[in-house]
Amino acid sequence: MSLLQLQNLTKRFGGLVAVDNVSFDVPEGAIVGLIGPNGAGKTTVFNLITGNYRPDRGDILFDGRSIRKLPTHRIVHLGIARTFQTIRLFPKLSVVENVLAGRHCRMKAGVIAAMLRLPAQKREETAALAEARAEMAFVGIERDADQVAENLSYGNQRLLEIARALATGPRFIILDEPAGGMNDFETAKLIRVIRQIRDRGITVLLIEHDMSLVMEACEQLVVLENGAKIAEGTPGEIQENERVIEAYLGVEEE
Amino acid sequence: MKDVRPVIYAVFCGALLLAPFFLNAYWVDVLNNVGLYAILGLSLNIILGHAGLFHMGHAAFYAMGAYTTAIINTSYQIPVLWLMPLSGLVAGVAALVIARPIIHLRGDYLLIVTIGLVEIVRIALINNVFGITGGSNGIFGISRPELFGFRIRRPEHFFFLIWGFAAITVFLFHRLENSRFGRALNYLREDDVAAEGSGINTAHYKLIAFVVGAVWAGMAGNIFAAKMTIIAPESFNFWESVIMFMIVLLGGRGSIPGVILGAFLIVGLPELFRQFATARMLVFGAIMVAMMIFRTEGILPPRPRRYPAAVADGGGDGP
Amino acid sequence: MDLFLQQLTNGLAVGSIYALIALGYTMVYGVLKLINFAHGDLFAIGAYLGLTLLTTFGLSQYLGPMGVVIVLAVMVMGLVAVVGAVLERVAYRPLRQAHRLSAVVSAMGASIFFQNALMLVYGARYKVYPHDILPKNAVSIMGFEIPLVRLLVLLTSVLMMVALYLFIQKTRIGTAIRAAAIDQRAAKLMGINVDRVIMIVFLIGPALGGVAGLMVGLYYGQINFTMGWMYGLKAFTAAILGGIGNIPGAMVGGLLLGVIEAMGAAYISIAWKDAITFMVLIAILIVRPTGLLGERVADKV
Amino acid sequence: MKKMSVFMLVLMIGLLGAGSALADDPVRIGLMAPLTGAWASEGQDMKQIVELLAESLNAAGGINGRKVQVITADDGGDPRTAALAAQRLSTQKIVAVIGTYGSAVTEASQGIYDEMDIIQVANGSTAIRLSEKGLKHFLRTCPRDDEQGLVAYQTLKDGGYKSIGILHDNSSYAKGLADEAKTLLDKDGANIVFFEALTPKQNDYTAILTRMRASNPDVVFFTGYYGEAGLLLRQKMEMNWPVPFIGGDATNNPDLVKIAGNAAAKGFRFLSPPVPQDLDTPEAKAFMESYRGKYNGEPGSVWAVLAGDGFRVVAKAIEATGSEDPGKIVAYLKNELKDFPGLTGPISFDAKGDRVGDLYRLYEVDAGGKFVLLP
Amino acid sequence: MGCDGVMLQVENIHVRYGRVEALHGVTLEVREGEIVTLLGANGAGKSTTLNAICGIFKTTEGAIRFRGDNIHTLPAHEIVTRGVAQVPEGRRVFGTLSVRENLNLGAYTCNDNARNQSNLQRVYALFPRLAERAGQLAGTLSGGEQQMLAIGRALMANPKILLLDEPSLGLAPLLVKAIFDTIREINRSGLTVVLVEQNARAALKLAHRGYVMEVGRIVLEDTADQLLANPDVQKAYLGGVR
Repeated sequence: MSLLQLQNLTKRFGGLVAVDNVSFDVPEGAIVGLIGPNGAGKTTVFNLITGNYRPDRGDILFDGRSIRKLPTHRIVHLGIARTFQTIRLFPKLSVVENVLAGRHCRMKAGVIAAMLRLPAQKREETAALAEARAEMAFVGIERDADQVAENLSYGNQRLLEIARALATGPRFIILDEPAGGMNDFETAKLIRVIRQIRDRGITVLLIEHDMSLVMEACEQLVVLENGAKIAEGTPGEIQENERVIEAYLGVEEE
Repeated sequence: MKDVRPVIYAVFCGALLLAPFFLNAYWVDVLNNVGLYAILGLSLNIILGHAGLFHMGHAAFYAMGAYTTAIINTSYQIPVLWLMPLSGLVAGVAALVIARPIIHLRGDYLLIVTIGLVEIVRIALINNVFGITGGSNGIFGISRPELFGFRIRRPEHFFFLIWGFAAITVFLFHRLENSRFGRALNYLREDDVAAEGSGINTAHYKLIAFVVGAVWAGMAGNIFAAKMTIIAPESFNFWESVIMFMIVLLGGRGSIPGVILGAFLIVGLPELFRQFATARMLVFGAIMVAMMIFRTEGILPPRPRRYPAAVADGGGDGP
Repeated sequence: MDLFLQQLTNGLAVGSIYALIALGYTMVYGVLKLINFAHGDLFAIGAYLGLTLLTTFGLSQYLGPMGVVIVLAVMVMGLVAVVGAVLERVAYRPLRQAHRLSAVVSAMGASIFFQNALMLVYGARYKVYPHDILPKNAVSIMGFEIPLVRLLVLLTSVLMMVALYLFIQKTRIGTAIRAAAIDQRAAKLMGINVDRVIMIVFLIGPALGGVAGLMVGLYYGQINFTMGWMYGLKAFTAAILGGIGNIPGAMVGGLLLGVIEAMGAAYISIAWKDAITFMVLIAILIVRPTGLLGERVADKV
Repeated sequence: MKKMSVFMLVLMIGLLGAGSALADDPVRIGLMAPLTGAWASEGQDMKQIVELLAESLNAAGGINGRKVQVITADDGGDPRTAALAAQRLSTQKIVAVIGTYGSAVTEASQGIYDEMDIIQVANGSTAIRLSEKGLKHFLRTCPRDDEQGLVAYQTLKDGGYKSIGILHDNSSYAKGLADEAKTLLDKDGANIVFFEALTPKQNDYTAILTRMRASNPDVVFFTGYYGEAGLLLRQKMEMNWPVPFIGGDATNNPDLVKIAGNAAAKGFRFLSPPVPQDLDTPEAKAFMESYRGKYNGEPGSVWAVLAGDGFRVVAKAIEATGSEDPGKIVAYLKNELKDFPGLTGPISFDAKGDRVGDLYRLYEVDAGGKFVLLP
Repeated sequence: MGCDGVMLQVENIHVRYGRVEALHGVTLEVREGEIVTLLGANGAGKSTTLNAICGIFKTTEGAIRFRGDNIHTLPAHEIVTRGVAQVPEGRRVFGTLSVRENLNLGAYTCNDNARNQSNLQRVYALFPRLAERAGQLAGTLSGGEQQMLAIGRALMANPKILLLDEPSLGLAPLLVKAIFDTIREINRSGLTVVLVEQNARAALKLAHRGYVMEVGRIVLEDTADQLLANPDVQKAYLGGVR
């Protein structure tokens, strides 16, 4: 059963066709990689899924339901979480608060409950804090909980973004270049985290340039070039695909 | 370094509480004004400090509250303080209606629109809109407030009313800041794309921030009307909004102690400079520039929220 | 129709002054992203300095009306430019790395300072320009009469704006200003001294504001120390209306604002004139959230 | 922390300064005036005049041998600051306070003085209601709007104008006057072709003039202030619109002619209590002499002079009653003081504390820009 | 030191952003006529190093010498005047200015009209597309064209050394090849080049020498061929493909 289905998605910016009639399915419980050269439209696809952009044509089904017209926060509420290519944390806020941001959409307390600090609100806060700490521990940054986010290392900022996304309680998580700026050690850890995410029953879709990560972590790959899908398959198949090698992986000139 | 802040706050509160017994009516009234502006500053702080919306039209909501109180009190003789919730409600509903179409405007565009808002309200009041605002004369003969049968007339009485309300405001707003709501405002201030991407309905929270701020400004307007017994459009001009704006920024965006200090400085300093007579505002202007240069983030910027260290029960945090 | 045309010229005359002041807001904003709340007061300073120069040097004894105006304009522009540059150095440069709003408070403080300085130096009463500087006659154009002075005001402002536009578009420094407005770091990499560019902007903007003050003095005769707030607010509105940071936008916004005011007063209500103006502004911004000529910046995610 | 302590120090000094200096020798009279803000020019004039009068009074031996001390507070021309100023003055052991300008501003302070049993003599607050509240200690040296409205109505009627335009500036005062005049004219069935408000302190009124011209009035009655009146006259001339203008008493300020220019101001008429320049009473002459001597000019507005009159009647009452008891002083002012020779003509008060007598004169500006009292 | 045609010498520089130190002592040198590449992960400090050389970021410790003179104390615009030009990451062309104006800005420090004209012709010869689009707003150019413009703009300053920050970012493979060919060409005409690249393989093929950075430090320094053959580098930066 496909959790996410993209159907003939097209997005134009002015004259440029950023995403050109792209269709693919993401099966529930899979780790799928979206790869392609810079400027191929990968991030635009992500932005279409999360409602940051509206498609000019085509539809996006999540769990069989069209989410094409929903605002971003509704989509998150339905269970799609994401990270950003250029890290977008709340730089001046603490790590734990950053993670609590993700928890927000699963909480209910309103202004009045907060002012009066009603018992239900207190319970909710406590639970949310526990959840947040659990997610920080999950990605392994629990020791930095009270740090200001901007003081974390690059790699830990990426992990923090993942923790924030996980805190939204997603069924589906979108990671945009999660290994960007990470060293080998951190990348290896990231692969473990991604697998654990999947093991929690969360479907993963990721963009990544680090081929070792892609080949190791992903079960299925979709390749874009110039906004269009040029290939789809297992990592092994993709590595053998002539078109992909030519367009993206590069021809060795030795 | 040990945290001396709680001690300072305690000393401050104690001194404040004793002040009316030692100061003359004039200085008590100065403190009353400071208190009133502290409440207004705290209410603007929700919008400007926490949500980061450039709102320079807060006097409009203040005016709505004051006029609601004045009109109903003078026409139906309903006791002034009973009208406080209604004043807040009217301002809040007005904020809801007005803010919805403009909330998506960014930075300076929102700034000028809110300035426009306060001018439109003032002009409407002057032109006796709906024939109920009394035009430029304003409304007079607002009755003195009564609390538990006690008639509040002297500055010392008002002192306890105003600072009592200020204390309630601080208490409630402190809790609000340290809640899901307060955090949501900070998220959208820091990065509204990321906030939206984390599942926060940013448009909704901007709107609610406006409404909460407006409700409180409306209630402050109620106290103002009760204290002055006469209100006129000129009390709610653009300059009033600027004063509130400066209080928040000078004291420290998003910081309750900062805003209260800001109110002391912006409203209190010109009174201290009275010996400079006509030059007092000149000195005041120069000092504002200097203070901003020496403390660019405001004098008492907010401190990070603290959360219980480990996974423990008993949520929230102590004040 | 006659009334309409008459009101159109009324509006354009006021609007051209708004536009001149708006240029100062928009230029500073373009480079520093700062709303220089003291800009309106620089305009008022221009008006007062013009009067002082006029009366102390008795220029009209030696020069014809045009000569007086030109000499005065040059002197006022120079002096107000210096005030502007000092303002930048003292009140804004230390805050350049700070949050934008911090600089706004500094600007408001500076505004209060300037306004009260004017009151202390010149007194709180209205000050009045001598009446015999400019000719009083009217010219008849297409059947209705327009005071010559008003035409002159319009012409001078348009001339100034065109000159500024050409300066910004065609000269090396102008291009550097535009470059610094777009991307300060990239401008530095081009070898542009960004501090100097900012200084230049703080010379030109106040100079134009100052000359607008002089024109208000010469044209309307009456000046007072609080005039900076009103004109400043209107000009800031104009700059936003046109799209802040955009130089042609400030010109269009200023002229349009003047016309809206005149038309609002003519056809709707005089007492509600300013309210109508703001309502139109809000309506325009709801439809075009970045002003008339402002760029629509797509949110990059 | 250092800055904080400096701040606290300044606060301390301020508090001490406020508390000290309470030696009880001189007669203390307060002056509440807009020394800053939009009406600063009026307030500073008021301060100059009252201080001048106090000086000459002290030079002449004071009140019953006691010196007079004037204590000034800035009301900023806005009600909130005025309430503060009133609180401040009421702690200064003053007998009476002179001021202030602006009805809403005065109103914000009225209750405070009344509660503290301090006599208030307002000088530029003409709203009718101020003296209709039954406050015991409130008086004013300026006339009320209804009185001027009546005079305006008479003047417009006597002029035989067929169509009348009325323009005010939406200030409490100007609107009040315009409304009074309009009510009376309406009763008479006069043809009012234009009744509108301009926004003060905006230099360009051509849009309004153009629109007024289209409604074609025979005369325009402008109830606002001299600054705007001067500009209106000037811009009216530039438009070649010869309609006569009549102004209310707020236009009585020599700066009007300066702003409009002689040519434009010529023929402008206005209603006003007389200023001392135009009176040949010995008091007025003496005052003008000392004023010119000290400040090298003429007082700007009649309102500031009315503050001077307020000071003089209070001094007179203290001297006559030999007491600082407010009740006695007020009783003296209301009942016994008759035709006191003021700087603006004879002064008497009625039971409400309003000045009685037809104070208003009609002035016209002559070709040389002088204000000429019409017979 | 300072001999052997060493053009640029960076000695133990530290740079901080607020409280965080981004560079903890970076030392490198560039000899006249060389192409030197700077490799490393995102956030390793490559761009920071370039910006420190250009005076955009101030060093808190260490020294930068260009042709024997200390330049780390100079403001950015002075450094450009001395002959250091940077093609910044993300190109940073002035989007609302025309292509021609962008190029003119490149020559901002140079008042010699004749020379600017000949430089312009040289840039146009190098990138004919820019000549075709001279009047167009830079923001409307495609990514590759913008990269050409950014390089052309830097060349207009008549630099002695050219610092390129990720010139291949966001470009299709064919364009990347074209840009790299151009860099080689520029270098052959006598210009010294420092190249920061994510595309390590391509960069090392082009460069003479390379440095590898990790979290604010230089961790490796070698000739390009040696680096290309180094298994550690292979694993870390050349990807697991093949």
